[in-house]
Amino acid sequence: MSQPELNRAEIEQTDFEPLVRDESDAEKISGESTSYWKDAWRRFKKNKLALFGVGVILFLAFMSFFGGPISGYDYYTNNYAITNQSPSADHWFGTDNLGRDVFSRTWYGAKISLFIGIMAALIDVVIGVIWGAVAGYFGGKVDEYMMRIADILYSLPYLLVVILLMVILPQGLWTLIIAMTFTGWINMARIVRGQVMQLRNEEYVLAARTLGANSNRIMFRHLVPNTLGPILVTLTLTIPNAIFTEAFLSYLGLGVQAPLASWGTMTNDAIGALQYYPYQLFFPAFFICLTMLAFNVIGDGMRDALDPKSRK
Amino acid sequence: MKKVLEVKDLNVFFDTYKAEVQAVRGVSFDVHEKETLAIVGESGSGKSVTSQSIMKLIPMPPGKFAGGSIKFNGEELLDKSEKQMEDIRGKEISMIFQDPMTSLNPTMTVGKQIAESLIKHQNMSKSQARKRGLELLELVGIPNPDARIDQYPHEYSGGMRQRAMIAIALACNPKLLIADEPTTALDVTIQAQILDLMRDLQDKVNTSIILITHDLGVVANAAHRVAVMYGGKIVETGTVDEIFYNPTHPYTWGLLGSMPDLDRDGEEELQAIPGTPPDLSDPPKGCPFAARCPYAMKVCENHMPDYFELSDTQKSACWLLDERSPKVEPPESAKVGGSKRDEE
Amino acid sequence: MGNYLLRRFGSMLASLFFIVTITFVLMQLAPGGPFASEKKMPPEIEAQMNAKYGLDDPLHIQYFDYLKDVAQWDFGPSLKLTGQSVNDIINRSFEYSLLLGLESIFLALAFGILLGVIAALRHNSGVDYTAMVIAVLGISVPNFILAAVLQYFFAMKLQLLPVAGFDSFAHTLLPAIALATTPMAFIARLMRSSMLDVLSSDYIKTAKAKGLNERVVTYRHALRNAIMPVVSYLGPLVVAILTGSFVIEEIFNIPGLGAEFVNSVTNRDYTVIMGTTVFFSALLLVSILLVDLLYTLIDPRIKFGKEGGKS
Amino acid sequence: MKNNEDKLLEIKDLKKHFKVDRKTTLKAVDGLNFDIYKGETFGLVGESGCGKSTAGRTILRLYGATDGDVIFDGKNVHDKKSAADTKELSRKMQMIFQDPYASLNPRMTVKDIIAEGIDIHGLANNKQDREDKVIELLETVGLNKEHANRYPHEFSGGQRQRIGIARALALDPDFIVADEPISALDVSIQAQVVNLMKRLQKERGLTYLFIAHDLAMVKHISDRVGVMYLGRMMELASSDDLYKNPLHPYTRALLSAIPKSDPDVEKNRERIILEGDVPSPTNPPSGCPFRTRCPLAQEVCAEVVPAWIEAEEGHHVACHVYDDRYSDQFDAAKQAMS
Amino acid sequence: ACSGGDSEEDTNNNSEGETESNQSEGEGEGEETASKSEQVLNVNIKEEPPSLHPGLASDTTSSSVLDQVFEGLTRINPQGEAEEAMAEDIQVSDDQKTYTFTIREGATWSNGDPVTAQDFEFAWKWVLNPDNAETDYAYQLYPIKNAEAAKSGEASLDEVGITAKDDKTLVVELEQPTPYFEKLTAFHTYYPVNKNAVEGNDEWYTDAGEQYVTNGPFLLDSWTHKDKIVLKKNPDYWDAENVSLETVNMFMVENENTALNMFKNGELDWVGSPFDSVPLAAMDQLKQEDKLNISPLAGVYYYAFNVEKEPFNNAKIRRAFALAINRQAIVENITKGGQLPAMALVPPTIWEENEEGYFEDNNVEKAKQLLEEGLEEEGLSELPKVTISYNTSEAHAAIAQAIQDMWRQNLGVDVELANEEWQVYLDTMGNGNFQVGRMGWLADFNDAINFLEIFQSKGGNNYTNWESEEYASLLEESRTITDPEERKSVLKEAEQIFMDELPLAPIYFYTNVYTKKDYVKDVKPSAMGSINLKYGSIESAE
Ligand SMILES: Nc1ncnc2c1ncn2[C@@H]1O[C@H](COP(=O)(O)OP(=O)(O)OP(=O)(O)O)[C@@H](O)[C@H]1O
Ligand SMILES: Nc1ncnc2c1ncn2[C@@H]1O[C@H](COP(=O)(O)OP(=O)(O)OP(=O)(O)O)[C@@H](O)[C@H]1O
Ligand SMILES: [Mg+2]
Ligand SMILES: [Mg+2]
Repeated sequence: MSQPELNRAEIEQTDFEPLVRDESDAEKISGESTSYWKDAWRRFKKNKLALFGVGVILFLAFMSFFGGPISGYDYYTNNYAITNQSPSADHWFGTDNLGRDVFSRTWYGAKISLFIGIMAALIDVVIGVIWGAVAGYFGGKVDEYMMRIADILYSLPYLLVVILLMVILPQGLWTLIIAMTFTGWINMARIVRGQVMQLRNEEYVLAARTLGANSNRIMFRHLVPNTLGPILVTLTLTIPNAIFTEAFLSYLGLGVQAPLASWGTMTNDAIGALQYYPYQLFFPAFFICLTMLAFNVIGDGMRDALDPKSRK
Repeated sequence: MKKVLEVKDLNVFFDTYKAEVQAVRGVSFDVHEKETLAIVGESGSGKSVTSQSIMKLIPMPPGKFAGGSIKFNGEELLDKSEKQMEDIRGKEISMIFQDPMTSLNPTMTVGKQIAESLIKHQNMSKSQARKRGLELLELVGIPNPDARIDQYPHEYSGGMRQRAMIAIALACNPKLLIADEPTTALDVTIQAQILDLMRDLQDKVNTSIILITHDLGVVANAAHRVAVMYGGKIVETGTVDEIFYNPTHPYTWGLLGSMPDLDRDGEEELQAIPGTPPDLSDPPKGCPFAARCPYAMKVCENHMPDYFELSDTQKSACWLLDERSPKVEPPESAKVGGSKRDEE
Repeated sequence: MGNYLLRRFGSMLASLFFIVTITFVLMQLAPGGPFASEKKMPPEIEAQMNAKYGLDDPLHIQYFDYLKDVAQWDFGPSLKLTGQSVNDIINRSFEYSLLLGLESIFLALAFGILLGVIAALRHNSGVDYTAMVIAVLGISVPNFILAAVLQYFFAMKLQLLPVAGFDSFAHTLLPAIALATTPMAFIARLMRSSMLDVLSSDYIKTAKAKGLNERVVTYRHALRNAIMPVVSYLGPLVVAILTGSFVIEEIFNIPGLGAEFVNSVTNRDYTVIMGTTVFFSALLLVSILLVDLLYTLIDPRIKFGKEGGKS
Repeated sequence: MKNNEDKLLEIKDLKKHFKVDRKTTLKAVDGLNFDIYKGETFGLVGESGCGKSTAGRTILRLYGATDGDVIFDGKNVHDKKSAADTKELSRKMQMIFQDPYASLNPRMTVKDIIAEGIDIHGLANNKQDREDKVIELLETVGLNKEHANRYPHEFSGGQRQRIGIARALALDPDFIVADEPISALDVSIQAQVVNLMKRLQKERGLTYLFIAHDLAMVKHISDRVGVMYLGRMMELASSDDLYKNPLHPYTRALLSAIPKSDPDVEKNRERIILEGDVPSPTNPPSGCPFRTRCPLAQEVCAEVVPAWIEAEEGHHVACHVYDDRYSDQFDAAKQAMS
Repeated sequence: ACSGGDSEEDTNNNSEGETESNQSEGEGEGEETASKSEQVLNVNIKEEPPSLHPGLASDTTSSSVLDQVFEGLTRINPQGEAEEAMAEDIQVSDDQKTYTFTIREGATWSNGDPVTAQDFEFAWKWVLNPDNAETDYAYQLYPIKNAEAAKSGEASLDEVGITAKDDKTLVVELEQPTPYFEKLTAFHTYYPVNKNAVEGNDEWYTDAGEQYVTNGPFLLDSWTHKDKIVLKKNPDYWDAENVSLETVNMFMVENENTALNMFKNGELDWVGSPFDSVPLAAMDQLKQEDKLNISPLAGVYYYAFNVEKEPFNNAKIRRAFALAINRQAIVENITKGGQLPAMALVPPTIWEENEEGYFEDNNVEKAKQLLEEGLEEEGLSELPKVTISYNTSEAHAAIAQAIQDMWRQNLGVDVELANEEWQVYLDTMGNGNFQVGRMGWLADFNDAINFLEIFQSKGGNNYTNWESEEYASLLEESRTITDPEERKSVLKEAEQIFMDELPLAPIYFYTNVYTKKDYVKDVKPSAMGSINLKYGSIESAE
């Protein structure tokens, strides 16, 4: 056997006395007691890549608050003497067509992009999850109607919808968020629905029903928490979508108002300058990618950490 | 008899988020030609991992071989490349998986799934493979195979799926058949049919069988020898008669004792083994069963016992067999049939 | 199955009806009109134009007239492009969009699946991470940036491919790649995760136990089972690619339908808005139906008309 | 042994048909008649797919019955009822599930799982009360309060099954359907669970409907056993009666197939081999559903549905062999058999 | 007809061959193609022309095609003068209210028919017919007697002052003396259509082909919708010997960057006005390479104040805001197209002296002072919130941000920006829901009245809600004056009133900005934003 060959004779006689044991010992569960989330967190922490993602997000969040001030420039003062300059010691990311500091604009813009990205993603999740869960759980007619409604919304000319929202609702953050979530949740709903349809026949759902649980309880205490994996993946994909939808909406007059810029609008504006001042495109695009990369590795890490199959 | 399979000191570990799970820790056993070896044991004791190691089907990572050797017909399997293994799998060694419901590809007809290995290993043409597939289905007792061969697994009943799995496993007349709990999900009539079938085949083509189960009734029915696993180790091994009529390990006693007996009155309590199996990510230093063993001694907690050879065929790893330990009689409940009859 | 198709068809028509109605209302509510421009027209001329297109009729009359026409698949004349009918516009533009769309979907599927499968097969290896970075970049870089960059490098710097136009296969490459990248990345992610699930399933072990080699196991056994989520995504994807192509169409100067769809809204070209909306909606509904049919081809367990159902 | 006044549950001509598609219906349960008495364990056995789980679930109203009545404590379970009555009923009738892994939500703590019923029915006055109740339940099933904040995955199968039992007990039910509560467990743990169930029955006067296909275990735990085949009850008797003196040919085949954990016995055991294929519940055979595999089958079996006969006292069987009207037709067959 | 069909096919094949060889040539020689062997011009018209019916067209894209394939009574020559085209001779009556045009002998339609006076009468009256909707530009004909009345249905078409005396004589009576009428007849709404070919065929103008009968220097050879229009030299054109270009390929490339890329790759010979525009970001580089061509355009870009909204109800405050803008900085750094800072309403293309303007650009001191005075007049201690509205576009946004910053820095006011989608913006402006909003005006015809009359009354194109009786009456007066000098001085007086009140802050006068290949000769956009390819040529390498 694998243990070092041990000489039986070496073992002392006293060792052969019966053990006196506490009866309750037998029911002891080996391994320390950790809660689901603590355990998940511990596993998450083991995932270096995911931790790196968290670090990146924290860094970006930090910079979104302090990055602007650090540069010593505001985001709005024009300076025609220094328009379209390449990155330099004075202007780390260069300047834009009005001679404004791109570094400072990038970080003032970060707040909006990050906020919008996360906010829209969260709202999409809430609506999408509820919609998908209800459709998937009840199935049949309810499902049919709810999914057709989603199809219809998805089919409406989005641009027209946005224009109308812009006219009806006051200009502001909430209008922006409403416009962004108008169809954003539909993908999420589709995915949650699919998952819920699979899960609704799980035994723990039946168990809850025998206990007299109503549909709400079953959907939101039992089904949705077990859909977390796919929700997370979809969620991380929603974020860049939101960032660019915001740019599109800003373009229509719904998003941030100039001179403030978001990463999305900065990228949008810089696209024409690609051949002449590529850095104006590079920096905002780079940070969007970085954010996405971070959210994706976090999403992957979370999925692995929360996945019941990977536990043991 | 010729040894078909020799497993020596096999260690299989898994890397998990929490820790390294030592699923199999120094398992050794042999399987002879035309013999059925039953592996019994607690859930999670490493039965499936051991059997899948033989096929080298352990996912790596997270799994890894941490030493040991698996010799098949004298050849070391652990040294074989994936390519070489492909020629052994399905042809020399084949396997029936634990869960018949999920072990068949839901999007492929049963016929195709059977034909695959025939085409691969026997160089059959498609039509030949189909013909042989029909024979095999017939052989495993699926009625009307002509219609059934083109159906998908979901159109089969549980018992039929199980039989289809067996047909796949037997397609190339393997030298060694590993059946991992082939009958758990089935009711007794179908279970009996399947056990008969396996025996028939053994007679016909000299197959050796490793039968994994926790139903001691099945063991008694089908096995020649038994290995009892606990906590990643084989704690006792012997012929069927030895294990049933002269068990020496307290865990074996526990297992035998937990079985209800049709002939006894239902009013008395079953003899359960209290407690839970050890955590294999932090296996106990001594005997894995010590924590639940009613006869445990200090030595059990600190030292893993070596095997005590009780006969040519029976070995047991328990300190109780050391002459220094107090003499312990197996409990009443662990006495099976013959011996019980003797006492009556 | 016939019954089922009939029912689906009915619900498609109902959906289309709602889409037409809601779009009609939206158009009425949205400010501006097809004849608004920076230079205002004299009022008498504007009145004549409204009269010509029936825009001065009471709303319900306009609505019912419209419904009648749509029911006959006649979307009327464009209000902006004089003398051209919406049907003409759709017919001539869709050809381009379709070609571009098909090429993109093909690219997205082929490379997305490939990338996802490789990543899953080499889970947590360098290959997996590389695939993820590619996928994340694909998701984060919107197609209009990619299009501009591709155009700059391949057409301007390297002079390998034409800048714009849609006359030959070489012309289609850049726009198709730009359009395909995001869906490709998404498909790769979907594929990776479902492939991971499938690869750990028992029947894959069964297949390996038969001695089949990895390639056969992957392509014959795993792929078909893992592709379901991708198939679900395919329905909306078809439409997303066709409608979402307008930036690409603009950048690569392709006279496709995506641009018509977006421009019609900007122009408040009511009939074109309605025509393209109905057309795309019908396309969406049909592709969702096709996807459902595809399900049954891929997975024999899925049957028509079987509602998961309240048990 | 038991008299009619003690009836807790009357199942009358219960049917549950599933619509598979427009044309086919699957008759999972097709006319079950039996009573369950207060304080007894009623075992239900039968081939896989014969409708045991469906029967259990229909009794618990998890499925709506296609036809027939389930009378619990004088009230018809399937009648339309107010939400409050429905809730009350679900409190009295509980279920233990087959799969201890699948039936516990992996993302809830044991405490929340056990307390779910308490929460739904508002059985606790405050948080402390809820906590106390959970701990008491944990102790009842042999776990302790340290376990309350853990998650299902940290428990062994037996422990999980006990959590499932505690969850059912939390509502202080009168009647529990145990749907193969031990099939997924290994022998030593099966014993743990069965012992616990028996103890609780003694302490609380519970009534069980115990579904399983491990016949030895069923015999061990049940007072009376029913044998199902293709949605119908074939035989019903006290467990001792049934095992000692099986009447129905299917029951006999079933019992003869039980492997004994005794190699000597096994070597010499003769079992009745059933020929033929299991018929599909979507297209059951006419007459007696078992006739396609029955060694005794005669023409009458295809024509007439066997009546539910009380062949001996408390021993019912659905087989023409024991029907005086047809029994003579079987003489030859019986001769051949023995 | 048969042979016609054949030749059409031939030319088609030819044209394809030619474009291909062009491309390969362009690629081969790289960016600096100084010459080209064929007389082929590749331009970009940006989008599908909404209408190639001269009577229906109301946009520059359509007119840039129509101007090449049709010809009016006159044509604007490279010097900007109207010279006889379809008309051989023009007689003006003494009261300047009756014009008699003699149609050129030898002027023919592409189907061989001679061009007749009736064709003109038919075309013009068709536009004025109230039954024919979509004739947005009918008002271009309103100088003609009873034209407006006829269009509104108040007079019959017979009463309109257009008479074909005979096949070759067209007599036009005007409402009032209209000094620019000759130039107007070069405008596409005044083009003739072939009555015989067109009458009864409502679809004649929707595609290239035999039914599309034209009389200009070029023929509409093919029209691939949304993609490309090919023009071929018209061999039967009366002045064909002076037309050098054989083929004109008009691509519809919407994206400016793409168009510029195609230009750099030699696939286009011309990028910019009047067909499309040069991307802002590319201006610097083109300027450095000395490739940017600039010519004046009759138009003004301005910020309209809403005189009904505080604080812009006060003329001093309006003036303060107008003075606090650094126009020079804007045209140099933002628009970059050689635009002229505008301190007047009427562009210098019409009144040269307006280059100077009525006030000093970027007079911050004065502005501050005026703001204070204005606030005092209004009894305000603090300026209410000010919002600049503009419609979505890169350039508008940049200008708005610059002006916002200027007002912030120069006047210390906090200005907000609000951008809106184009049609929503038009709605907002039309409803007066703005304080300051950007607008522009491009001349319909090259005369000051076209700018001044906008503000004659509230409504219409006057978004400022400003009105002045004196101003209006001066304009009315000008309409009756036949002496050009006198007329100008009256109009000047009106402009002076306008510039005192400043209901809008002019920002700059537009220019045509374009880049072209050096081998493209004698093609120049006019101040009216039109282009005449009749005179153009390709400098041949050989
Ligand atoms: N892929 C894996 N990753 C991590 N741990 C694993 C993996 N596969 C098996 N194990 C662990 O190895 C141990 C042995 O598992 P195995 O499946 O061999 O048990 P078993 O004896 O077959 O049990 P059962 O009777 O329940 O099938 C268990 O603790 C299990 O958790
Ligand atoms: N929700 C459902 N829809 C359609 N058919 C069903 C459904 N549930 C069960 N069935 C069918 O009803 C029949 C009886 O199933 P049931 O689960 O009751 O069998 P069982 O006796 O419990 O079998 P097992 O021993 O395998 O658990 C089977 O043929 C099954 O396929
Ligand atoms: Mg196992
Ligand atoms: Mg069941």
